[in-house]
Formats: sequence, C-alpha cells, structure tokens
Amino acid sequence: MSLLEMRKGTIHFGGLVAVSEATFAIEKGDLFGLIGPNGAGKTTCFNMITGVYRPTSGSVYFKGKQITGTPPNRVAALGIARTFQNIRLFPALSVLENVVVGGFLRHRTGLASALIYLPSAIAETDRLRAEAMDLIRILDLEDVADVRSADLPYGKQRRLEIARAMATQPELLLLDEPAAGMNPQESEDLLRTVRRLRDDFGKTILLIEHDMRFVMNLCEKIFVLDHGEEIAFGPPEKIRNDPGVIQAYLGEAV
Amino acid sequence: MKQFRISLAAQAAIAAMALGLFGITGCTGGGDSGATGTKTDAKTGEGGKIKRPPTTAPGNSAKGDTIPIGLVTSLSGDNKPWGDDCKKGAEIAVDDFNAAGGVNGKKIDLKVSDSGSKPEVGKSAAEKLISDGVLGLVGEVASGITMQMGQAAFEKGIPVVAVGATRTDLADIGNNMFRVCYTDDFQGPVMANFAYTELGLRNIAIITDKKLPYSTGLSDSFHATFTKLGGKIIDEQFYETGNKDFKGQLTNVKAKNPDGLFMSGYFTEVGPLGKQAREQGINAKLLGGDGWDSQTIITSGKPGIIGGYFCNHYNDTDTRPQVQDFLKKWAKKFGGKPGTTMGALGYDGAMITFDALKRAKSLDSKSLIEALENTEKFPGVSGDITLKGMNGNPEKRALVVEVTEKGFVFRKAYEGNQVKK
Amino acid sequence: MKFVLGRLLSIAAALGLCFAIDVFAHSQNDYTQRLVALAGLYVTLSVSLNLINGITGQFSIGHAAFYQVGAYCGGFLSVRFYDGSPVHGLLWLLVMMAAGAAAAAGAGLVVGLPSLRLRGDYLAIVTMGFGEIIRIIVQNVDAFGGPYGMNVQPKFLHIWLIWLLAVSCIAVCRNLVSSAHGLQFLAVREDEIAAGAMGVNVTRVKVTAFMLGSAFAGAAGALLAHFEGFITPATFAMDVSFIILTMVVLGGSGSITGSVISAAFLSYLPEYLRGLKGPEGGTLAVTGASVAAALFATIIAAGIIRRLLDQARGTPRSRALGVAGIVGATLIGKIVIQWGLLFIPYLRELKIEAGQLRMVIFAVTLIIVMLLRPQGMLAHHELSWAFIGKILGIKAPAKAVTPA
Amino acid sequence: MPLSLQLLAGVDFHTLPQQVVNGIMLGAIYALIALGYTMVYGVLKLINFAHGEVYMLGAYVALFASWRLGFTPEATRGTNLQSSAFNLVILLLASMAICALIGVIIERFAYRPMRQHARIASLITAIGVSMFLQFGGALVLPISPEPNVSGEINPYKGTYQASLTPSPTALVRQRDAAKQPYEAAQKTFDEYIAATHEDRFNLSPKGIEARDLAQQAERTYKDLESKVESAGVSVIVPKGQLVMLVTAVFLMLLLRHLVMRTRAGRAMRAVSHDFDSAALMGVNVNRIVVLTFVLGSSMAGAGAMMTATFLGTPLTTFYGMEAGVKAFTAAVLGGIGNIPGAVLGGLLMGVVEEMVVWAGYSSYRDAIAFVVLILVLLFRPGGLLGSATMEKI
Repeated sequence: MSLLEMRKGTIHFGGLVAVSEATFAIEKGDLFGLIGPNGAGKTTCFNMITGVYRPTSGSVYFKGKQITGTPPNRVAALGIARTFQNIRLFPALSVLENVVVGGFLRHRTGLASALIYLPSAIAETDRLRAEAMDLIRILDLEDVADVRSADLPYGKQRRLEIARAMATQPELLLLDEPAAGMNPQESEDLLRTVRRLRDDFGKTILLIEHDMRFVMNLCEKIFVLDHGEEIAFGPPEKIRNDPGVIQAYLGEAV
Repeated sequence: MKQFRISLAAQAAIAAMALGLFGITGCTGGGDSGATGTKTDAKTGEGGKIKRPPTTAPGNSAKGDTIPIGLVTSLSGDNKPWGDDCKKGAEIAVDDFNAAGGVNGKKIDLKVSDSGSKPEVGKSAAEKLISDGVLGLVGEVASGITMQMGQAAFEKGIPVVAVGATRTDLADIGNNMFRVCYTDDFQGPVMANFAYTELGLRNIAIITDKKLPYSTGLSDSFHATFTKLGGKIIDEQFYETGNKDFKGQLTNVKAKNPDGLFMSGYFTEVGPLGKQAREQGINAKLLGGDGWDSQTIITSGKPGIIGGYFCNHYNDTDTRPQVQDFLKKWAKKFGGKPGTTMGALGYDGAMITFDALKRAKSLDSKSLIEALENTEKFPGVSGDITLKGMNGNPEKRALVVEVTEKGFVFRKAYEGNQVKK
Repeated sequence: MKFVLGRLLSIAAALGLCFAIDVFAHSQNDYTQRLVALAGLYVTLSVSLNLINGITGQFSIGHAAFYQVGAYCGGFLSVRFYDGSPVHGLLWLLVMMAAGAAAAAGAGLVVGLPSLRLRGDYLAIVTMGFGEIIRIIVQNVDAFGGPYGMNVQPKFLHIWLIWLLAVSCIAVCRNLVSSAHGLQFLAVREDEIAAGAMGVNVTRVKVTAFMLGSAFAGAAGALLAHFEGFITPATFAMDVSFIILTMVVLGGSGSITGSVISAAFLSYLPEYLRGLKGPEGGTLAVTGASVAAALFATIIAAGIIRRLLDQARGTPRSRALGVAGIVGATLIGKIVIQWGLLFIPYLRELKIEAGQLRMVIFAVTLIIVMLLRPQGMLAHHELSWAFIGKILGIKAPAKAVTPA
Repeated sequence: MPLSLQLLAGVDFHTLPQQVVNGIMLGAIYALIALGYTMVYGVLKLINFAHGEVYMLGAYVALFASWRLGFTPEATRGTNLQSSAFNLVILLLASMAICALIGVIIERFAYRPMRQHARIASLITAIGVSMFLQFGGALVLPISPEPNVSGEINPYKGTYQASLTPSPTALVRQRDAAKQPYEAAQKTFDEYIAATHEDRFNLSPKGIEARDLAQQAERTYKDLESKVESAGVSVIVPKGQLVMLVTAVFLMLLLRHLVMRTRAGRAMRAVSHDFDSAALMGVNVNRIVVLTFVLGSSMAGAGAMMTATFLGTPLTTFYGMEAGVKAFTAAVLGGIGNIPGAVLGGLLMGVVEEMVVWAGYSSYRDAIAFVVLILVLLFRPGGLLGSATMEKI
C-alpha cells in the first residue's frame, strides 16, 4: 500500500483546467519530486492533497484511506504537513512560538484548563516548548529562537517553515519550493537537511522545486507536470533525458 | 471532534463555577452582601394614585454664599436643539431671580452638565452635579434620560424638576420627582378628544417613532383614548429617528384611507412626514404632540404640514403677560424667539425650583422637596403650575395649536380636569 | 503544593485588589463610584473584545450586541423570577451573570459562524449589522419594555464584583495567551491558512474566541443591568461598540494591558472633560488642569509640526518650505474662516463654551493619538516589568517567553 | 396589540407597484452614497467611516447655498418665492464641490499619514474624524431653528401619477356623482359658521350637527375615491423625487464612464487592483487617491443635496449617520470595491426595505437591510457582484 496516492486528481477553476487526471503514488520513505514549468499545477496538487482545494474529480488516498476534500487541519492531523511557496509564517510570533503551534496537534489538555491555568496546562505548554526547541536545534535556528519570525532573513524563514511542519510530526512532508531564493551554499545546506529528515527521521518527502540541480541531486522519483497534465515520471536520469520535459522547459522552438 | 464539544460545554461550566467560587469567598470576606439598592417600582404607577416612595437620604445643603442648583440637559447629540433651548431658558430664569435679589441675598449658581442625549451619560452628569453639592436638579428634556437621573437623585435625596419629560411613570420613582410639563397620558387624550370631538375624525392611522419611548408612549395613550371615545385606529406604522424617506409607510397608510393621521414623533421626522404625506396624495388631517414644537416644521413640512394640529405647552401668540415678558427677555439675551418649547419649559423648571427655595424652611434638599411639593398656582410661562398633592405631575392646561404658513396659531385650550381619558 | 499556594496567593491578591477598589469607591461620592464601576465594565468589555479582535484577529465591531444580550437576559430573568426565587442576594446576581454570559455566548456562536466564511471588513459589517438587529428586536419586544427600557429589580452596588469580573477576564485572557492554546488563537490571527495547515482547527478557534469574548461581555451586561437598575436599547447603540473597539485599538490591538489602560482612560476622559471650564472663574485646580491641557495640546501640535517637517525631508530649504507652508496654510485657513463668517452670518454670532467641547476634544484626542502612534499605546506589547525595563533601557534576562 | 404582529397584516397587492417604485427611489440615494464607500474601499481598502459625515456636511452646504440664493427661513415663510432648475444646479454643484474638498482634506490629514500602518488604525482614525465632525459640527453649524433647505427652492412641485390599470368607469361615475353633495355639505357648514360666528373648535351642539353632516358627506366621497383608487393600480411619483432619481442615475453613469473610459479611471482601477504595483508602474498613487476621494465625496455631496432638498429633513450633525450605515451596508452587499455592485446593492436594499414596510413590518425596516446582508454574505461571501478573492497559496 502506497503512503499517498493521487488518482486522476483533476481540478478546474472556472473554465481553466489547473490539473488534469494527475495520477501518482508515493511510497513510504520516498524522496519524491514534483516539477514542471510555472503554472503547471504543482502547487495546486499540493492544495488538493492538503485539502485547501477539493478536486473537481478524482481522489486522494493516504495510507489507503480516502482523504479527498478533508479539511486542511484534519489532513495535518492525519500526518501530512506542508510548507508554502510564498512563505506563510506567523509573522508576529517568535520562532519558538511558530514551532509550538505546529506541535499543538499533540497537545493533550483542554482549553478550560488553559483558561484557568492549571498545572497540567502549564506542564503541557512547557513540554511542547521543549519539543519545539529540539526541532529548532535540528534546523539550526537555536540562536534566533526568540526573534519575531518576520525579522528573520529569508533563508532562515524557509528553514523555520520546515521546522514548523516537522513539529506536527508528519509521516509525509510536502515542501513547496524550499530552496527558492537561496544562494548555492544555503541550498546545499538545505539539501543535506532534507535528506537527513528522510534518513534520520524516516519522513517521506514530496517536494516541488524549480532548481533542477537541487531536484536531480535530491529526489529519487520525479513527476513532471505541464499545463496540468503528466508528461513524464521516473528517476532523475530518465527525466533529464526525456524529450517531452526538455521541450516543456525550453519551449516549442527547440 | 466529539471530545471538543464536550470540552466547550465544560469550559462554560467551569468558567461559571470558577466565578461562583470567587464570588462566594468574596461574599464571606467582603461582608457587604445583599442588595443595597432601594426599591423603586415604576410599574405600579396608575396616574399617580399610589403613594410615591419617599426618599430617605439626607440630600445636600447650601454651605457657601451661593446656592448651587444643577441643570442636566442635552448639549450634544440628537436632542441638542431642545437641550440648548432649555439651557437658555434656565439662564434667563437665573438672571431674573438673581436680579430680584435671590434668596435673602444669596444668589443662584447654576451648574450645567451635558447628558449627551444619552441616558447613562445623563445619569453620570446627575451624579457629578450631586457630588458637587447641588440642592436640586433641573432637567432633562427627554424622558429616558430623566428616568436615569431620577433614580440617581432619589437615592441621594435630591429633588428633580423635569423639564420636557412627559413619560407617564416618571414621577413614580419617588417623592423627589416633579415636572413642569404635562404627561403623555394627558396630551395623548387631549389630542384624541380634539380629533374626535372638535374635528369629528373617526378613522385614524398612527405613525410612531419606534426608537423613541416618548413617541411609543404618546401613540399608546392616544390609541387608548381615541378607541374609548368610539373612534377607530385603522393602521399603525413605524419608523426610526434618523429615517428620511417615509414613502413606504405612507403608501400603506393611504391604502387604508384614514381621515386623520397621528404622528407622535419629533419634528425632525414629522416635518418630512407631512411633506411626503401630501406628495403621496394623503389628505387626512395631521395630528401630533409637543414633539412637533419647532418652527422648522413649517419649512420642512410645507405644504403637507400646514393645517396640522398638535398639543403644546404654550404658544407665542398667547397674551398672558408671563409669555410676552419671557419672549422679550429671550429676544434681549439671545435674539429672536426660542426655537422650541423647551425654552419656556426650561425657564419654568428653573424658576419653580428657585421659587421653592424662597419658601423653603432652610437651604437644603429636604426642605426644597417639601417646598416644591407645596407649590400652588405658580405662574409659569407655560401656564399655572400646581404641584401640591399631584404626586409630581402638575395639572396643567394643554394648548392645541394649528400649524399655519406664518407660525403656530392657538386653537383650543384644555384644562387638566376637562379631558376624558 | 507550590502551585496551590501560588494560586491561592494570586486569587487572594485579585480579591484584595477588587475589594480595595470597592472600599476606595465607596469612600468617594456616588459619582466617583459610578465612574469606577463603569470603568470596570468597560475594562471587561474591551479586554473581551481584544480576545476576539486583537488576539484572534476577527474584526468584530458589534461588541455592544453581546453586552446587550447579557443585560437583557439578566434583567429579564430578574424581573420575572427574582420574587419568589429561592436564591437571593449575591448568589442570584452570580446566577444572572452566568445566564447573561451563557446567552451572550450563544449569540457569540451565532455571530461566530459567519466568521468562518467571512474575513476582514465583511465580517465587520456583519457583526455591526448583528448589533443593530438585536437592538431593533429588543425595541420591538414588549416584554423587554420596547424602547421604554426595563426596570431591573433588585439593584446591586457591588463594585468589587464588577472589578472581579474584569480581573477574571484579564486573567483568562492572559492565561490563554501564555499557554500553548493561546498560540493557536494568535496563529489564526497571523495566518489562517498556515494555521489550518499546521493542524489548527480554525473553525473551533474562531468560534471559541467569539463565544468566550461575548460571554464576558454578557456577564458585564448582566452586571450593568443590576447596577443601573434600568436598561434601554439606547444604552447599547452602535457608538458603544465603536467606543469599545477604539479602546482596544488605542491600547494596542492584541495587548491585554493596553486594553485595560485605554478602557480606563477612555471611560474617564469624557467625564474628566465634563469639568472643563474656561480660564475665568475657575478654581485653582481647574485653571491648573486647563494649563496642563493647553501644554499637552502644544506638545502634540509640536509633534505634528515636527512630523510635517520630517515629511518635508531633510534639506534646510525644504524645511523652510515646510514652515512657510504651515504659515501659509494657517493664513489661508484664517482667510477662509473670515470669508466663511461673512458668507454665513450665523457664524458671526457664534459662542462656544468650554463644556460643549467635551466630545470634540475626545474625538480630537482619538485622532491625534492614532496619528502619532498608529499601533496603539502599547502596540502589541504588554505592560510587564520586562517591558518597562526595556523602555528604561534595562535589559531583561533572556528567556524564551510567549507574550505574557 | 400592534398590527405589525399579525402576520402579513398590511399586505395589499394594489400598492405593490407603488412600493417597488418607492424602493427604487430610496435605493438610488443609498446607491449614490454607497459609491463613495466602494470607491475609497476599492482603492485604499479603507472603510471611510467619515463618509456619512461628508454627506452631512454636503447637506449643510446645500442649506447655506440656498440661504445665499435668498431662500432664507424669513424669506420663505408665508411667501412664494419663484425658483428654477438653475438654483438646484447651483446647490448641487456647491455641495459636490465642497464635499470633494472636505473629502480631500480628510484624506490628506487623517488617512494619508496612516496609510502604511495597520488598517484598523486608519479605521479608528476614521471613527475619530466622524465623531469630530458630528460633535464639532454641532458647535458651529446651525441645528435649530430651521436648519433645513426650504421646499420653496424646489421648482418641481406636485406629482406624476401613472395609471397602470384604469379603474372601472362605473365606480368613477359613482364617485363623481358623490362630489356634488360633498361640496354642497361643505358649503352649508361654511355658511353656518359665517352666519353664527361660532368658533370652529368650540361648536355648539347645533354646529357639531352641521359639521358632522359635512363630514359624513366628505367621508362618503373619500371612501368612493379610495375605492376608485384601489380598483385600479397606479403609481405616484413626486416630481422632485423623479428629478432626484434621474440625477442619481445620470451621476452614476457619469462615474462609470469616468472610471471605465478615461485614463485617470484606468489608473484608478490599476491602483485598486494592486496599490504597490501601480505605484511601481509609474502611476501617481497619491493623485489617484485624491481623485477617488474627490469623486466619492462629490457623489455623497450630490446625494446629500438631493435628500436635503427633496425630502425636507431638518439638518443636525447626525444627519449622515443613518444614511452612512445604510449606504455602507449597500456597498458591502453589492461587493465592496465594485461600482456596479454598489448601485445594485443600494437599489436592492431600498426595494427590500419597502417590501418589509409593505408587508406590514415597518418597525423592522431598519433591521432588514442587515438580515439581507448577512444572508447574502453567507452564500456569496464577496457580496453580490464582488468575487471573494481567493488567496493564492
């Protein structure tokens, strides 16, 4: 049984077909890349999986269970976490607080106990904070733990998004252009971090990326979308030489 | 999900319990539990037949060489036109009284406070004046605000002389409450009698300002008397203060074909109502209460409002010396004529208080209440006012005046005891 | 054990504070008592609106509606059932508070539901409209006295209870914000979509915020009804909602202490201005206050001029131009006013008294404070020892804290 | 108790067309004011709470202008001054111009400094400005006596009556037949008064008898007249209000032309679409914002001048409150930021309000706007014509 399966996922916005019958399966432990030119429908795929959009037709299965149209917070609770193409942190919250929000799914005391500040609520908050600190350390954000996330430099904001997503303790991590806007050094660091997440923490990773070098170096399986339709699927070597992909990226003229 | 629902309910319960626990500990710790408020029940008011609760608080007394009297009035907000006139009227009264020597040489110090046309702000204003040591309060022009003032003053034993508050149950708050205007359950019946007997109207539609306690009260009392007399109320429509377009309500009224239309609101809406009624082809006689009283109604309501009748406290064309004298003083001090009837009532409210001070045994609130209670045939601008044995509501004549192009013309006077209710 | 002790201490401190306020108020005249009581109610209202607006980011401008629901629920039950009920005195008042809170929470639920689909200004107008709908319904229900209002029996004058509610409201909000739960609320304010993707149940958070916030407003309403002994629909008009909203924003949206301070300030300011007098005939205190007010106005004016100069950016020449511009504008303004006076004969005879300036000064203060400090007095900070230290330049020991 | 409580007590189908017409006339003014809200919102994403006060000031400008034209309270009392459409145009232009100026001043001093700050801060400033104009205005503007534009300045008096279905001739004939006895009875009574010199308001029993006879005849006649009217369906439109409607429609079309067809309009739409990008593309954003305030405020001025002149409500500085709230609701209902939406929202609200009155629930008239608003927003969160902008994720 695949960890995540997209079966003929199709989505229309008005008359526009954003994604048409996308079908792919991600196995546990995969480093799965989703690529394609701008506007190919990659982020829309993410949104279908995480329940932001409901597919017009087709379905999504997670661990064999259909999750089509499940609201985003339920999807997150099931074990799928994501980052965003345009960074969406909680700007006024500190780095630590951002991560604590991610960890809240595993919070065990009720709201009432928080309102009257019972010891259990305090302990629970402390526990989440400690857990968040661990993740912050892993993503190397320790020195900025108390900084407002809006004040972080760009690269660190990207890393913080990953930390926050990791805090939900997902089985599947969706990364939307994690290396966008990074310099080669930063992107190199990120590549190592992402690989570590899979190797050391056993996360399955689905990522969208424009940086071909990054994708080809990192991913083991690559799914290529163009104009909402699948044009290729396979390991990096295959994709690199696929004429359809080359044409999609470089245009008709070639 | 299910757990969440339970927890929400639990939250509410726990929060309530927590407050409860706090409260109980507080009770034993604080020691001042139980109601300290005084019983005032306005619902028992039945034309003032029931003895009003006497105020027991000591009140204030005059210490300095002036006598502080408070005036609460609407200097800002919706009621500003009335509030301003009331203040001006009261100022004339102060000038008059002080010029005549005051009380044994002691002059009146009129302290004015703004109610902002809001009941709770009016109450704050009253409390402020009371804490500043005023012997008595004059005001307000609106019933809702006077109600709140009255409650505050009752607890402190301070008399209140209401100026334009016609709400019926107002004086039931306690024996500290007086007024210089008639009540809604007088002017409603006056207009009902006038409409039924003098104008011979039988089918009347009512338009009420649902936002105004004054308007709903007046409509109710008119409704009751008119049906008792044998007339029929064939339609009742509502609007709210601030509305400008009444064509919808008037279309409904017109379909019922009434011979009279009773509009119980303030002039701000009644003017356009009259104008638009004519435009909608309604030829019924227009009738109303003292809320019409502003010259503005003629320019804003022309031509529909011309020929309408309303009940008023006094009239410019009245030949009584007090009226002409008052108008002269007004013209001298402020120029022109008072825009609304509150000028005269403000004068009367203040003057009757000062007059009572003269008769009071000593200069304190308690004696002032007593003296006010014993007022007999005080010759006010708006008529002779007797408060003795009236439970605060003077038996006072009401005038029915007609709106003409040139102004309001006196038509018929109703004495307090000649109106069938 | 340490916890229990600490908690008991803080409860005792809260109670002590409330009783201190009560004792102080009762030692003063009725007017001051009333101001203290109303300030307490406004503190509750603004802190509870801050929970909805500032902390959860739901733009609600109809808070008076919940206040009204609570007041009429409590008031109505008292009128109907107090005589002959087995519960009396303080306990009854507490029951009424609970009832008012429950009714308002129900109303909060009703308003909270549209908030799931609506954002920003759309939600704002819906909450405002809800307030108006409630007011008009109450106005049309005869059992509530319609526009006449309702006499509420019995009356209570427990100022300590009013403040206890305020303190409880503050405590609940503070507890919420300093726990992990509160971070969810803040996360919803910051970014709903990201919060959803992190597993935050946005629906639940929003509805909870509305219910909790309105429950406190409702309890405050029930207290108001029994404190005043008389309620009318006019007490809960739209401008009351605006004032509460103003308190929240002026204090700094999201800052609990900010809401408290500005609620106290704004509920006192118009009453302070009541005593406003012209220089002649005033007592020493009044004259002093006028001078202080004039000084304050001068400082503010200086601030504005400085701001204008800053905008004229840098060079001495542009600064000179800026000054010339201000002078020119003043002259033109003077001419326009003079011309206006000629044009409108009415204005020539105009006399304005200081007392009438009350609400104008209030409005001007509001504008000036917002222009000079748009993020509110405390912005998103809390007035804590650490914050005061920061202002004074003392560095607080580094600690990973949530805004508490 | 109140008739309004009886379900659909007031429903009377022959007044329905009249009520729809009433609603459209009411709605046109809402629409005109709503345009100001919607334009400012479209460009600045700011709810201009002071818009209602700009409207109020516009009404005062019309008042002062009318005084200036000689229609002072003293001059109009009792006499019939001759007015012409020219006077109305002067009032209209004065209101629009001064309102535009006021709008620009408010923008410059209260909103522009706030632009880079949180929107809620601008909102509070707007509330502050609104309160300042209400309370400050009350100090300097006339409130009573007679602060209303005299009806004499309106040359369009009288009404147009359009008969949709004619009344049966038999009934008409019956009514015409009753007219003669009615007039005769009136005459008899008048003659009686003239002969006896009795006070009409203190009649002797004999006089009452005479008056009752006259009134009996009058009632018979009026009942017949009413029957004639309710047998046919007709619509009455006061001339003045027709002028108001036509002007409002004209101004709305003009505005639409300005926004859709001119360079400045295009720039305005660009700014509305994306403030920062428009600035980067070389659009003078400040100028466009000023232009927006000029247009929006002058629409409020026009609406104010017309309501002040044709509806006759005395002015207070709270004149704009109700109109402001209603118009704002209309703007949101139509989809705030959307110009045709504001017009649609305004008209819809006007008609719905009159429908509620028609159904006999006039005491709920002011609530219905919000009920409709909430219902519409629940199903179309962006308003009727607005699209709920889907956030790009």
